[in-house]
Amino acid sequence: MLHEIGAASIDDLFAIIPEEYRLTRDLAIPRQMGESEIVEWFRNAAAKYTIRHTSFLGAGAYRHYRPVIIDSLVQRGEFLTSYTPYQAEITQGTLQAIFEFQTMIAELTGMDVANASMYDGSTGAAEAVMMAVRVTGRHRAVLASTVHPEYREVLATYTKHQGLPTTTIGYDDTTGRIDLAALEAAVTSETAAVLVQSPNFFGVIEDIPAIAAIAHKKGALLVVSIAEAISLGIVRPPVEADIVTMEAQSFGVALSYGGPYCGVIAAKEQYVRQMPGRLVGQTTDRNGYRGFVLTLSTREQHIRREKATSNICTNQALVALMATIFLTVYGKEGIRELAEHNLAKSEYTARVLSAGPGARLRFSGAPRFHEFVLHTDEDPAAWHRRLREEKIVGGLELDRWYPELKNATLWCTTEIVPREKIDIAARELAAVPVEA
Amino acid sequence: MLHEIGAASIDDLFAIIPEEYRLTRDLAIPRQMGESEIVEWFRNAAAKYTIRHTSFLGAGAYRHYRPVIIDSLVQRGEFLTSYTPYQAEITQGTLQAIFEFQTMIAELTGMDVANASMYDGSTGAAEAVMMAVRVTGRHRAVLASTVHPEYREVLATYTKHQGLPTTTIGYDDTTGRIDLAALEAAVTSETAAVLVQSPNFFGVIEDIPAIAAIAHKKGALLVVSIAEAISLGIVRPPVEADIVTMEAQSFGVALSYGGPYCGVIAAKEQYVRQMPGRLVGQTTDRNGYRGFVLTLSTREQHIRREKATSNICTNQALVALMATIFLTVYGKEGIRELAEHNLAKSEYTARVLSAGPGARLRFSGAPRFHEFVLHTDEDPAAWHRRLREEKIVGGLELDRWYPELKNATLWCTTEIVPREKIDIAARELAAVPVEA
Amino acid sequence: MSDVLTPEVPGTVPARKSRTLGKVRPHQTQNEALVFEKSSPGKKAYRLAQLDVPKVDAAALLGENVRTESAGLPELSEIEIIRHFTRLSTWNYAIDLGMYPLGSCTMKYNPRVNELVARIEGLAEAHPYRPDHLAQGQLDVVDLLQQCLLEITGMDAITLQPAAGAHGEFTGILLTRAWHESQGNPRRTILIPDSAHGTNPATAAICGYSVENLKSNGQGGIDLEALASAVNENTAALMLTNPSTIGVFENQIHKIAEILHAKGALLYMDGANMNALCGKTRPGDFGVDVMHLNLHKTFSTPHGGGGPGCGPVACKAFLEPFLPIPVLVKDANGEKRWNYDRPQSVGRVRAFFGNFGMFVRALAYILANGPDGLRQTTEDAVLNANYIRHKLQDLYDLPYKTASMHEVVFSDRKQAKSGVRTGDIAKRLIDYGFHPYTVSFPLIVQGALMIEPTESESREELDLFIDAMRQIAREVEENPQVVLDAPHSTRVSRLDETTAARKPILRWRKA
Amino acid sequence: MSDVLTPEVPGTVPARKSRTLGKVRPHQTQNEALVFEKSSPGKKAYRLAQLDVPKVDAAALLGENVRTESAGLPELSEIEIIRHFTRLSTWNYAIDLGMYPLGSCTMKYNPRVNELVARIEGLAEAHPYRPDHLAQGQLDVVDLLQQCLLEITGMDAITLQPAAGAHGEFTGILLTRAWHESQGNPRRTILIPDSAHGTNPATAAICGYSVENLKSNGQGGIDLEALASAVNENTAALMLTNPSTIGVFENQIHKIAEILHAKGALLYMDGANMNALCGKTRPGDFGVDVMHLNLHKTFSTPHGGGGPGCGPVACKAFLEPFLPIPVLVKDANGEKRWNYDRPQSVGRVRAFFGNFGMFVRALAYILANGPDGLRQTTEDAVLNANYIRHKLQDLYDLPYKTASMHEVVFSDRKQAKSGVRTGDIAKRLIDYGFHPYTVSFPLIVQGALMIEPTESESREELDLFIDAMRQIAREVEENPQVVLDAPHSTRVSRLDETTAARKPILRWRKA
Ligand SMILES: Cc1ncc(COP(=O)(O)O)c(C=O)c1O
Ligand SMILES: Cc1ncc(COP(=O)(O)O)c(C=O)c1O
Repeated sequence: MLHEIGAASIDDLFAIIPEEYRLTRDLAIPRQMGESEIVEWFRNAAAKYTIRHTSFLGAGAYRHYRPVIIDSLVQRGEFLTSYTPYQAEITQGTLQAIFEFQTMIAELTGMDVANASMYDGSTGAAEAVMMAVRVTGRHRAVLASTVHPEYREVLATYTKHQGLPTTTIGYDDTTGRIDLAALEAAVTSETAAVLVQSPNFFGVIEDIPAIAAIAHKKGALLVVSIAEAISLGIVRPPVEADIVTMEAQSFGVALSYGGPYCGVIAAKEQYVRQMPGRLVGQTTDRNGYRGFVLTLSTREQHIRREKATSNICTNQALVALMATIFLTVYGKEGIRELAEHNLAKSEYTARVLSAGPGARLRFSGAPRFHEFVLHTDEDPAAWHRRLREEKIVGGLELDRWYPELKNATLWCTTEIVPREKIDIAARELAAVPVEA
Repeated sequence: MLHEIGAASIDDLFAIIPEEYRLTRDLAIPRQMGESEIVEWFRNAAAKYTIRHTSFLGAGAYRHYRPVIIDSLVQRGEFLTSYTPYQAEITQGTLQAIFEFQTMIAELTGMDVANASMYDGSTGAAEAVMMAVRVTGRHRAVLASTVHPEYREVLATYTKHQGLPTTTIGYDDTTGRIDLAALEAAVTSETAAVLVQSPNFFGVIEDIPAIAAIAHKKGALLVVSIAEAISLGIVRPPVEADIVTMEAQSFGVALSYGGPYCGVIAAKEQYVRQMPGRLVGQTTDRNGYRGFVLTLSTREQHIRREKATSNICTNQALVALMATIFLTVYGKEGIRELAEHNLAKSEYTARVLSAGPGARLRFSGAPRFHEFVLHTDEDPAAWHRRLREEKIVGGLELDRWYPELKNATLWCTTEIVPREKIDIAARELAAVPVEA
Repeated sequence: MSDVLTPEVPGTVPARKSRTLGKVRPHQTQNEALVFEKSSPGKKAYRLAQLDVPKVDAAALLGENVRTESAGLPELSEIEIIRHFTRLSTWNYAIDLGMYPLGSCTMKYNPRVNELVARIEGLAEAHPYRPDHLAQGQLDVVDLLQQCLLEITGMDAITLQPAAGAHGEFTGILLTRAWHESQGNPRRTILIPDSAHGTNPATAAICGYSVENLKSNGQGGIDLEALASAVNENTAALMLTNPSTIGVFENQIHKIAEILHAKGALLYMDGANMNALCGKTRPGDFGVDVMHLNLHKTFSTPHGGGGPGCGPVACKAFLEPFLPIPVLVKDANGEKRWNYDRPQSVGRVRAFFGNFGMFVRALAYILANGPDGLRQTTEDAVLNANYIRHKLQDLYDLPYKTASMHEVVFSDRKQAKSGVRTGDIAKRLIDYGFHPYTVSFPLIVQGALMIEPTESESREELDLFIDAMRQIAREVEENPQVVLDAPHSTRVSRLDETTAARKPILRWRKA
Repeated sequence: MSDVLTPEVPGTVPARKSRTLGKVRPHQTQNEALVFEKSSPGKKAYRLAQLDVPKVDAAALLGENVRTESAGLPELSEIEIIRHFTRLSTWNYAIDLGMYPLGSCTMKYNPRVNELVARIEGLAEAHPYRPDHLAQGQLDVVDLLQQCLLEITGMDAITLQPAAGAHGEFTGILLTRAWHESQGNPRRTILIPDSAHGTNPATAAICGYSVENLKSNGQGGIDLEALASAVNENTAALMLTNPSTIGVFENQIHKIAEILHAKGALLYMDGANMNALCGKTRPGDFGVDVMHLNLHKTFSTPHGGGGPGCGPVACKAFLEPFLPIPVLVKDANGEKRWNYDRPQSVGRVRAFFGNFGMFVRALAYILANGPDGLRQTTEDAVLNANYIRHKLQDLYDLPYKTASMHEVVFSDRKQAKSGVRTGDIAKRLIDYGFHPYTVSFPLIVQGALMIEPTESESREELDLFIDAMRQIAREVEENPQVVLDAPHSTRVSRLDETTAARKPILRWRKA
């Protein structure tokens, strides 16, 4: 080929690179490995700590059972190795699947429309607030401190340079819900959006109707963030919200140490033209057959450039497909049954863990889904050590983000945690060494 | 639906079953499990003994690295969930792949044609001998005691009721090869087939040209069985044979505790109409396009019934597809390189294991592939225990089938056994307790 | 227009050009060459791990036994291999694409969890000669599957060694023979109904028996008189498929057993159609002495384009001593192991222990169903078959009116009048998006259409199938040529099987 | 004949009947309805594990917060789900089926080993809040990937947190801004060439900068005079794509860097085209201050129908203090952990640590290549692009004659004379079995055809593509209508995008 295109050597093709910048040595990276060596390398990395353990960690990343067919289907090359469906005639498979995803998300959240995905729940929340700014033309935001701390950090990063001051509202110490009085006081006619999470970071379900009333009274939009999508199986959807942003990881997506996950934004119909991200719409072909296309792209960066609603291009399509398959597997009845199992497991865990003398539940004043905050007299570091002996990872220490919540830990029990492990955890928690 | 077909209850449809034989209770089997419980059950079974160990076991089942794309491709529903390509127009994928398999096997074995697969190497060997009987019209067989003992047992089962007496020939104590003098004496003008294995059960490569001369001199067919298909990458194919039967498990098929594997029969062109099993042939469609079909089916049970060449129907198609992909991945150069690595690993193992005072190689008088027989003064049971401590499974004790070979063990080292494990095995073998 | 893509229309023989554009063909039906034709020297799709021991000189080690010229295997890059087999796969029809009513083959859904558990490293990477005490997990699988199958069949003992149904038949008849021998006389003949599957007579022959055909009665079942007069001291056994290959349950089964047993002959049951009985009745209860199962049919292990399968053989206690070696036993301490010390055994029918990977899949299926699930499955399979029968019997001839179980067999008598045979109808069915039913089997039905929907099909899919069959019946009346020229929608049209058999081309050769 | 399957021929609008037979359509293009339309009440594809704790009364626990009516999710059996998505998948074109020369997107082969290692349980099931000392294996992956990417780019520090390229741009510009602020003034504008990808200006805007467009020079590169006069104390940075979106390397790059640095502005490099440079030259060496990478392009993590991706940002030491939290650090004892205590950090751009699953895949790719492999890959990619350029430049207009790197950009000037635009040629390419190139981008080329073959394509496939492009050029001369009506071979013909946007239907609703 070189010869045919009239090049003497491959370096001719790189002659345009100024000599002084050409790399004349090998890159200092590991030598080329055989496939078997690569697999071995990652097996060893994975084996550094056993996975055959039980974890009570949640806090925005949830381990649910992943039906087998999800991976069987998303690994089909036709899905795995295609890209954004720019050419509708040969990407109808991806397009129809996204259309089905948009519909399912809308059905679950009680919104009219949903987009094709955002990076994750945290960026989704930030984009949702900026969307509210575009819709209202206002430039202030109010949010609850019970929104996932890392979501709040991301929001801060996004809003910092947009002249968008934000106010954070604390929580009621008995319910763990947002302090409504403080909220009422903070929302003004300047407020573009009120952002809350429900179930919130403590696992507590917020009083959405009351919050909506406060926001709407002042003409602000209510943005509800949902970090645990499975909750929608049993928890009333935030229908009073104007925009719902959600992390869909619980819908059949592996924990994978934090990503890739799948954010979504759903909203009331009238706000669709201010939505960020891709949207798939139904249409017909020249012969009158139904087909699907990417639509309303005048919102997007490749057309609108600096005036786009967002700079997002590559999204989380394959992960959204996983969620679509997951939701099809569980379906109307399954998603509720699954949510009920999570509720039951977590109720049981809360009961047995708080049974001992040295432990008590926080925020029991309001309903919750499958997470709860436990206060222990003993320093968590101490019982964490005991639990590890049993190959159990206990609840997450909250003082990392909430200094006022010393010795408080956030526990999550999904359907996959066996009762025996819960009982062992309770036993170990109660087993405070005498000298302590 | 019941109603529509005019049935009052589902039991109406089973009314034809005499009352006294109807099962009116639940079957006493485990209750219906959820998918997650099923996965857990098998995970626990698998975890009863760690697989992160090193094994020196071979003897007809070999652990080689399985390129990842094999499973990616054979799990495509179009391959996995179709059946025997009776309807050629909608099974061209399977048909062309089998045609490619037949070609690759013929190329590797040096035969003209190969079939679409047999159950495994043992039944393949038995069917090959019966094929020789049909070809020659003779009714006696001579085989080497160095053929895999379980292959010989299967052959005995198959021949028992066909009036087909067999004679078994011993091996030369220094080379481990078949005793040629004894063979010469045993082969007569009544002999339909001479069956040998190469590399044989001791890992030793038989002198095929010499054996062929003896067989052909008396008009018998030479049937060569190959249990380690990878050997064909570096070992001269048995071109003097009339029929080659092979176990193709080494071509990308998991050990899976003994099956499913993939037997094949390859032969000289003129014997094709006596072949058992399916054959795919090339032809054209009504528009002159190339296509593939099952052919020569007049040999088969569904046409010929009791006069068929074999009763085989379902074969090992998907496993043959694995082998086809494996051989495409390694290709012309790779299969040789892979075989060379196996040779090198086993040479090294033989050297370091036999280095100690208490151990020596048997049958070093003839070339071998990647297996060898080791004699230890110490009872294998003793050093086996020491190796287990190191998560190593040592060689296989041979006196189970060859009483004369006390304290002799059969070792196999494939490309996946790391040198450090070989060295540990050598160290442990040499570490004979003083009191011993 | 010759360079616009225009798939051929029946009657017109298109120029090649009309189906390919220049050298290429649209991706869904890529003009995919043979892998050898795509090979070019030096391409690699593999990379071995670095060799951590000294290299060796193969020629020096192997002498004249070294391979001097490499086998003519193809050389491709990994992406070319992925594309080659992915494209080939798109030319296949499969259960995953639609209904596959291939009668007698029980093409039911293959749950993906089966594939997952079969690939769990600890199971997939276990060596068959791993010492028993390190293989307890594998033996648990064998043990539980055996227990489940014995309970389902109502038999006393079982072997999982046979690799497929025909292999099971072979094993079962060997047990029969061994028992007769133990009684002093192996006997000479095996009775086989003319409705039987080809593997039955083929098996009998391999076991050294002569085959005596039994003519079926008017209901397609066993003619008791004929049977009574056929059975004698030379009869080793009757090989009976129940439900029969026309999908009918032998309601005289107990009488049949009596007649045989009275003469010391055994009743062998071909269990290929066990999916019509699971949880509703048990062969062990209605007089069967020995039978085989097809795990790849009744218990959903995938058919994989022709295999692998698994054909366990279950028998009554008196045949147990003759089972192939080894058999699974439990020691006092509960540890499981293989027992090879079985003096009366018929020997081995296969190396190692059988298609273990299929045991895992079948067991996963049984656990996923449980007692209620297995019963439900059987009921749905029978209901679906009867639904199709009900919806098609006005347009297609039903040679046997007896109640259908899991499958229904029509004949092409009506369509034959217009010169259209079952094979043509089958090809036309392809255009309608279905895999054809089983063609011209069983032999007792002239031009048979053997339809087995299985429980997996929804009513919606059944209705589509029925709709297609009815329209084809209409086409046969109005425009038979369309049916005779079918399929019209496939990558290749009907293939020349005669030439293929007359001048066999069984492999590719470098031109 | 209306009931024979006859796909439409351009010009003739077929009755629906002609593409479906009755209710059904041949399996490769099944008439697959929406999943909601296939739903029927009571069907189940799931079974939960038995609940081992007391059931609870949700209504009692949740009060008015309980969901009273279930979401309208579909109800199907497992086989119907498998078929639904399997059939849908057959309507997609993909790298696994053939060449996918979508310019700027680097559609290279996605090795399957990447998918395997990403699913190893210990990696796939790790919770992001697992304590660091239990996550050393995960941190090893992060650490080694960071080291490799730093060596490849020649930069000093890196974050893997961004989820895609645009997210990386956002992060990179935030670093720029934070640094300027630390210098006392965030500055006001970002310079962006008119050839840039849309995400560049969109990103600048989100970061609170105004965008100043730079007109490209005659070679499609940076006009140094224009740049010099544009850069001033208000200029925060120049966002430069190198090689540019027309596949040309900025050989003035060092001068560009000097001009910027002289005025205290930074050079941001959009690394989407890094696959043209790996192992041949390093941005860190030619003056780049901060850049992003697209692991899903350069390092083969699959595109998955639109994502997920991963957009690491690498920078020079002076920008390191501003990296998003947390950053990976090694303790004296060699134990790795996340450090959150970074006072100057721009903050977080995403929860947790980024798309870890993509880290695993990209690292697997890097290990599979090594130093020589990465260099080879770059050379092959550039060679392939130049081969296509050479073979097509006589028939297609080449607006910029500068040497091409990994992609070549033609214009439709010649074909436009016959009324055929780049979009039409793209659609016709589908009939020839290829995914089209990138259409009408970059904007500096009227009617651009942006072709990126990548290194994955064999010469054979390239020749097929070239052959197709040449034939289409001929068709434009002889029969433009055929091209204007393309594609002719797909399940749907051209879709009405105008109506789709005017009256958006973005979800299914029960009729
Ligand atoms: C009735 C009957 N018996 C026996 C067999 C043979 O079973 P296998 O194909 O598993 O050998 C079949 C399979 O088609 C069958 O339908
Ligand atoms: C030149 C260029 N820059 C930036 C991007 C944005 O990257 P991503 O799609 O990963 O957000 C792309 C992707 O299309 C691109 O081609």
